[in-house]
Amino acid sequence: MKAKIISNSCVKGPCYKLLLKPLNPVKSVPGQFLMIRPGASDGPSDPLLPRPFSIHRATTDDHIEVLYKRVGKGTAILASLSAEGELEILGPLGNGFVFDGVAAAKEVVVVAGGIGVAPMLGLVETLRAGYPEKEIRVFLGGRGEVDLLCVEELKAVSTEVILATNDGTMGFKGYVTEALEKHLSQSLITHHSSLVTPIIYACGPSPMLQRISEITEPLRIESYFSLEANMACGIGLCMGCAIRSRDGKGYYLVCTDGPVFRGESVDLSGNPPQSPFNKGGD
Amino acid sequence: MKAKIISNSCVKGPCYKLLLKPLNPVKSVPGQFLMIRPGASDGPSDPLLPRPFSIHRATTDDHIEVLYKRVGKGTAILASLSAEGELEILGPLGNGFVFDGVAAAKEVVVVAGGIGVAPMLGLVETLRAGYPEKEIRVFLGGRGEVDLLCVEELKAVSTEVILATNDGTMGFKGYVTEALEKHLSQSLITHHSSLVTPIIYACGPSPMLQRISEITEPLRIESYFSLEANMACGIGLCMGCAIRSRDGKGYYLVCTDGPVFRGESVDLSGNPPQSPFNKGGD
Amino acid sequence: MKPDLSIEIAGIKLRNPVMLASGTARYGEEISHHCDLNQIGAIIVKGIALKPTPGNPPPRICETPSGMLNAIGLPNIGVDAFIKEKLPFLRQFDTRVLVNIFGSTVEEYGEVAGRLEGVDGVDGLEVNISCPNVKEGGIAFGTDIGITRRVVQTVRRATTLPVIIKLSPNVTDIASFAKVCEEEGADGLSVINTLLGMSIDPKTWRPRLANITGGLSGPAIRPVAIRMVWQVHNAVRIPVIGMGGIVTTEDAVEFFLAGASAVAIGTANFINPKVSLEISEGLERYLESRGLKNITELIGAVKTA
Amino acid sequence: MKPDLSIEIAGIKLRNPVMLASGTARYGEEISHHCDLNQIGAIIVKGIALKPTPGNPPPRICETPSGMLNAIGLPNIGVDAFIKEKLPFLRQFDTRVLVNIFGSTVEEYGEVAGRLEGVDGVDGLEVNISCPNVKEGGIAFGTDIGITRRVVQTVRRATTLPVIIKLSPNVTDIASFAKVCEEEGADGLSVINTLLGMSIDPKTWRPRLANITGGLSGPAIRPVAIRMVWQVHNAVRIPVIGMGGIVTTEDAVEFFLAGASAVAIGTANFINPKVSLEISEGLERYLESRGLKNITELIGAVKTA
Ligand SMILES: Cc1cc2nc3c(=O)[nH]c(=O)nc-3n(C[C@H](O)[C@H](O)[C@H](O)COP(=O)(O)OP(=O)(O)OC[C@H]3O[C@@H](n4cnc5c(N)ncnc54)[C@H](O)[C@@H]3O)c2cc1C
Ligand SMILES: Cc1cc2nc3c(=O)[nH]c(=O)nc-3n(C[C@H](O)[C@H](O)[C@H](O)COP(=O)(O)OP(=O)(O)OC[C@H]3O[C@@H](n4cnc5c(N)ncnc54)[C@H](O)[C@@H]3O)c2cc1C
Ligand SMILES: Cc1cc2nc3c(=O)[nH]c(=O)nc-3n(C[C@H](O)[C@H](O)[C@H](O)COP(=O)(O)O)c2cc1C
Ligand SMILES: Cc1cc2nc3c(=O)[nH]c(=O)nc-3n(C[C@H](O)[C@H](O)[C@H](O)COP(=O)(O)O)c2cc1C
Ligand code: FES
Ligand code: FES
Repeated sequence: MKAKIISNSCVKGPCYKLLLKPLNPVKSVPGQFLMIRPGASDGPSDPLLPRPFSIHRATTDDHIEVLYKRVGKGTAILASLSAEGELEILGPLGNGFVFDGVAAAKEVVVVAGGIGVAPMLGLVETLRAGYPEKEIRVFLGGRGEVDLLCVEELKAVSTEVILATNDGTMGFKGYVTEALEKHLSQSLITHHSSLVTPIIYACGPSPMLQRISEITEPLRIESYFSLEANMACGIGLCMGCAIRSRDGKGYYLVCTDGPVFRGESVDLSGNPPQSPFNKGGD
Repeated sequence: MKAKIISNSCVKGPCYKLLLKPLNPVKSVPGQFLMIRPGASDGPSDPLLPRPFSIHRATTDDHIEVLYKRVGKGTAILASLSAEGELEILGPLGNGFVFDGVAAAKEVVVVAGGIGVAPMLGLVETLRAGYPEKEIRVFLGGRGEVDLLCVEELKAVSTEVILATNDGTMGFKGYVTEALEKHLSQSLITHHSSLVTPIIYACGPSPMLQRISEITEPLRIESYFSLEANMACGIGLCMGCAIRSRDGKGYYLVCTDGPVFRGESVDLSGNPPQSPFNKGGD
Repeated sequence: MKPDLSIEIAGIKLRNPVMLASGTARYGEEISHHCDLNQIGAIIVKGIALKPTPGNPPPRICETPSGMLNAIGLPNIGVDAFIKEKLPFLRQFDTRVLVNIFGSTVEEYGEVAGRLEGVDGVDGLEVNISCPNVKEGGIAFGTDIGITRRVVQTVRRATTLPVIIKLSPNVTDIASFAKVCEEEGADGLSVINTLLGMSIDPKTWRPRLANITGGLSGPAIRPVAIRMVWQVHNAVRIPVIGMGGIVTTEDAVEFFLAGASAVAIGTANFINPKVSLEISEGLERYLESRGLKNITELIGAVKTA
Repeated sequence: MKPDLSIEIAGIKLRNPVMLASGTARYGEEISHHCDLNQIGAIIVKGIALKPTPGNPPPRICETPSGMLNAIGLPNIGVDAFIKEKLPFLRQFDTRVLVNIFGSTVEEYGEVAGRLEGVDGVDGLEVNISCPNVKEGGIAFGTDIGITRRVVQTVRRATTLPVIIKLSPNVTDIASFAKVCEEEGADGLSVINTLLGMSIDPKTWRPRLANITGGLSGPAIRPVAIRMVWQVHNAVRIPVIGMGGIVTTEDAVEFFLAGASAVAIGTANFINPKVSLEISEGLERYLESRGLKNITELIGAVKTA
């Protein structure tokens, strides 16, 4: 589907915000994503494939915001596009976040690393609208201050925003997962009950998500991760976006089974599987 | 070398004019060309190769004008570029037009087919400046009115501009070579002397140039053609831009031996050569 | 009158000559939400083996200049589950279904083919011989002419269905493989499967695919595919399904001119899952604009003299 | 201290491991106006045969997605004229000169090699075996393992110069060709030459090259080239010169990681005739930024486990 570019501009460092008006209204839930082809569909064949981007925010007037980081050829082309142009998009795709456990949870904890914040602002806004009284604590991490995005917007809709940077240029100095761990252990001590636990939503680099698993699984905290994988199609055709399932028996497809997964269902270790699955073929 | 895009806009139909300011001044003569890479040099690899474009006009303040027609992927990208951007250019390249025979010639006849007019305006302007008294007759051909470019500019510096279109939407109805033939035969009748002949400069599609050869060679008219060939490098590296020499013994390279050739030195027929030159190799 | 796009290939009548290439449309369901399967010539389903297999660990794909590498590892649900769970969906559509099969031994090819014999909704088999031969050293069946012959013989004996052999491009002389397939009774040839490639990340020093090497597809390989279709078309009389880098109508025309009787769209489905419909409409317009009545007028019509 | 880019390959000491690939820098003169030959590792000149040949009729080249096809037809001025007219120019530069040679018969290879023996300014031979074998049916020397062996034997006997065999990628198993070359005494291997391709103009129905087929080069083929460099590096102990689609420093790094000891830049010279200088500077920065002291630390360092 064609979408008109309403605006496209740098928000901070290498990060841009793209406001799109799709030809037909798109109904989405937080955590879903779009495939966006950089450049015209009958244009040059490099870059070839469309790129996956989270729906950052779906506005009430059927516009879609995408928050993206310029990292390679595709996002470089995106960053060069000017308003009034058009883009080919496909979506909304994927499952989106699940809210079943929110009502019963002690608090909602949202963890985002770097550009991983992209799907999280819409999530927090939706949560706030649905659960006005809920405590929502957002942990935002990055290498430095420049990586921390949407801080004000998040503050407006959450109970607390905790910042962490590796270089200490803003907030807690260290990994965001250290800040998270500290918070969780304190809150467990304070409450003395492990029956009512927080619910966690996270998006960011694999090592961050893995660390969160290590912290939350012993505490039996329900966690949802929005995952990334190389994608060719985004709609279940290519089977390229596999992520190993924790039971070791097979794979999920990030595009259709996800991108949101229960933390304990996926294997983010990157280690080769035990059984010799490898085949040379396509 | 980098060149700044000063302006880039549609002049008529699919034709655009690009005004460039090269980082370093470029000294050129009419008929020389540039290689222009569409897009950034470290950008996507499709389109891959730079494209050859005649220097339409070299301005006195070291700017270069390029007149180009949007025909494929490379020129589509060019057409989309906005002022203030940059392009990678190489040039001036090639030999350019030779003026040795102009002084002795009865008149200068310039023939241009379609976008073949690109190198001809600069040529006529230079000729007019060098030979203020000379009769310069310009024959401009196209399929329809939309293909006739630079008419006013040419009128300003030539004795006469004769227009021809296949569909009769402007000027003589028919091929520009028919108009040329008519003029030449009349002018020969009037002057009764074939010793003082015109000199011809032409640029356009191969069939047009071939037809000019057929008309002018029996009359022993000195003719110069600016030729096109698929080019990869423009500087004599790839040997891709071959044009058969008339003696049948070998090939010229359009980029370094040309792009301007004496009409009788090249074989534009497109027929396979007599001897079996073919080799599978690179 | 509209030009006639229909064609019979390997005994299979197609509404139009545009197919979905194996491995790029799964078993039809996902793509059916984007592309009306009633309007395409045929779907060639993702490779099916005797037993289910989960495929390779990630990363399974990466982009390359005008192409992509994949080492999906042929995940499949197994032939029995395919027949029971996937075929019923496809039977709802008025299109042709070619089942792409593979095996890890020559015998397995025969068994899979046998199971599909007489199954309602299967119009033909496309035999993928580009996968590793587990018993005989792991080299791809399709890069050894003797093994290729045995696979064709085995499948031919196991079925009365039309048999289309999908040739590997990773060979010195593809025409000789084509001839062997014709000799052994293949009804058609698919040309080409992916080129074996590899890519390394200069940041991590790791291969970009967990499987190290993978198959290169997309526009990058089109010139190689066109050359091979032309060579095969000149070597055999059985029809060729051309594929490799088709994105536009013009790309498809190139394949017909080189000698293909039908085309299959692979990687381009990932860019635009409607593209095969657009190409079949584009072919109609292409024929119309040139006053041609039949797609057959294009086949092998390249002017080489 | 700056990292050390120098390397010895096939007995030839190079200032840096970046060469100009054969057929993309002629005999050096044209490119010397854009690229300081004193700063590159080596120039491999355009293919030289015994007798001059004019090459193929036009069109000789066309662009393809992220690549180009060429059928230049190996125009050359003949080995004697090369020595007399072209080498003196190259001798002015402090760089290495590899002469790319070819023949239409096995014997011709030996003769050309013989003429270059002991000639001042020639540092080694690169033997192009991807051209057609006129005596033996016209197939390329480099696609037949027996003929490849004879070419290597013949050249090896004819010269004491370092002999680098340039392998054809249009084969089923490039490693077996590499091994034969090593057995017969080759000092190094160039990997890869162009992939055989074809393109047809859907407007005119004519092949885009007068020669019908041609050689595919450029970024499109890089994944195939990387795979083959890796295969060859794992099969032999003689050094590999990697080429095929290198445009940037990162592309070159990929080749080193796959097992190349040096790289050659081909098609990219047409896009930017200074690119080989930029890549050798880029390699220096790449090593520096990772605290590496020597280019040799990259060779074959891909992490496959
Ligand atoms: C479900 C999902 C949602 C995403 N949401 C966002 C978002 O909201 N904002 C944002 O900035 N980024 C997001 N990403 C990552 C984004 O897709 C990549 O940054 C982008 O594809 C890079 O493209 P490129 O051409 O600039 O980079 P290149 O490195 O040139 O891309 C080369 C190839 O690698 C793939 N690739 C590169 N990086 C990634 C990555 N991190 N994840 C998946 N594929 C990658 C590209 O799609 C492409 O096929 C998301 C990824 C997924 C899977
Ligand atoms: C010496 C010379 C001077 C030229 N001057 C001009 C000029 O002033 N204005 C102008 O509009 N055009 C000029 N041309 C033609 C121009 O180079 C092509 O129109 C342009 O390369 C088309 O590129 P594309 O990517 O849009 O087309 P595509 O068809 O996508 O190009 C594909 C490939 O074919 C080549 N190609 C396509 N058409 C031509 C052609 N007519 N001649 C040579 N190569 C071609 C391209 O360079 C490219 O490599 C000139 C050509 C030459 C050789
Ligand atoms: C992700 C992917 C998966 C594929 N899976 C199969 C497969 O299961 N069986 C098969 O025969 N070919 C498979 N192929 C090869 C395609 O069917 C096709 O032959 C090849 O990709 C070339 O066409 P294209 O360039 O249009 O993609 C696969 C290709 C891709 C890209
Ligand atoms: C126009 C052109 C001419 C070539 N001529 C030769 C040649 O004469 N001898 C040879 O061995 N290789 C020749 N090659 C092959 C290149 O040296 C190189 O192996 C190939 O192009 C792959 O590298 P690239 O992708 O960087 O161009 C030629 C390639 C091109 C593009
Ligand atoms: S991206 Fe193609 S199946 Fe998920
Ligand atoms: S364009 Fe390369 S030699 Fe003329």
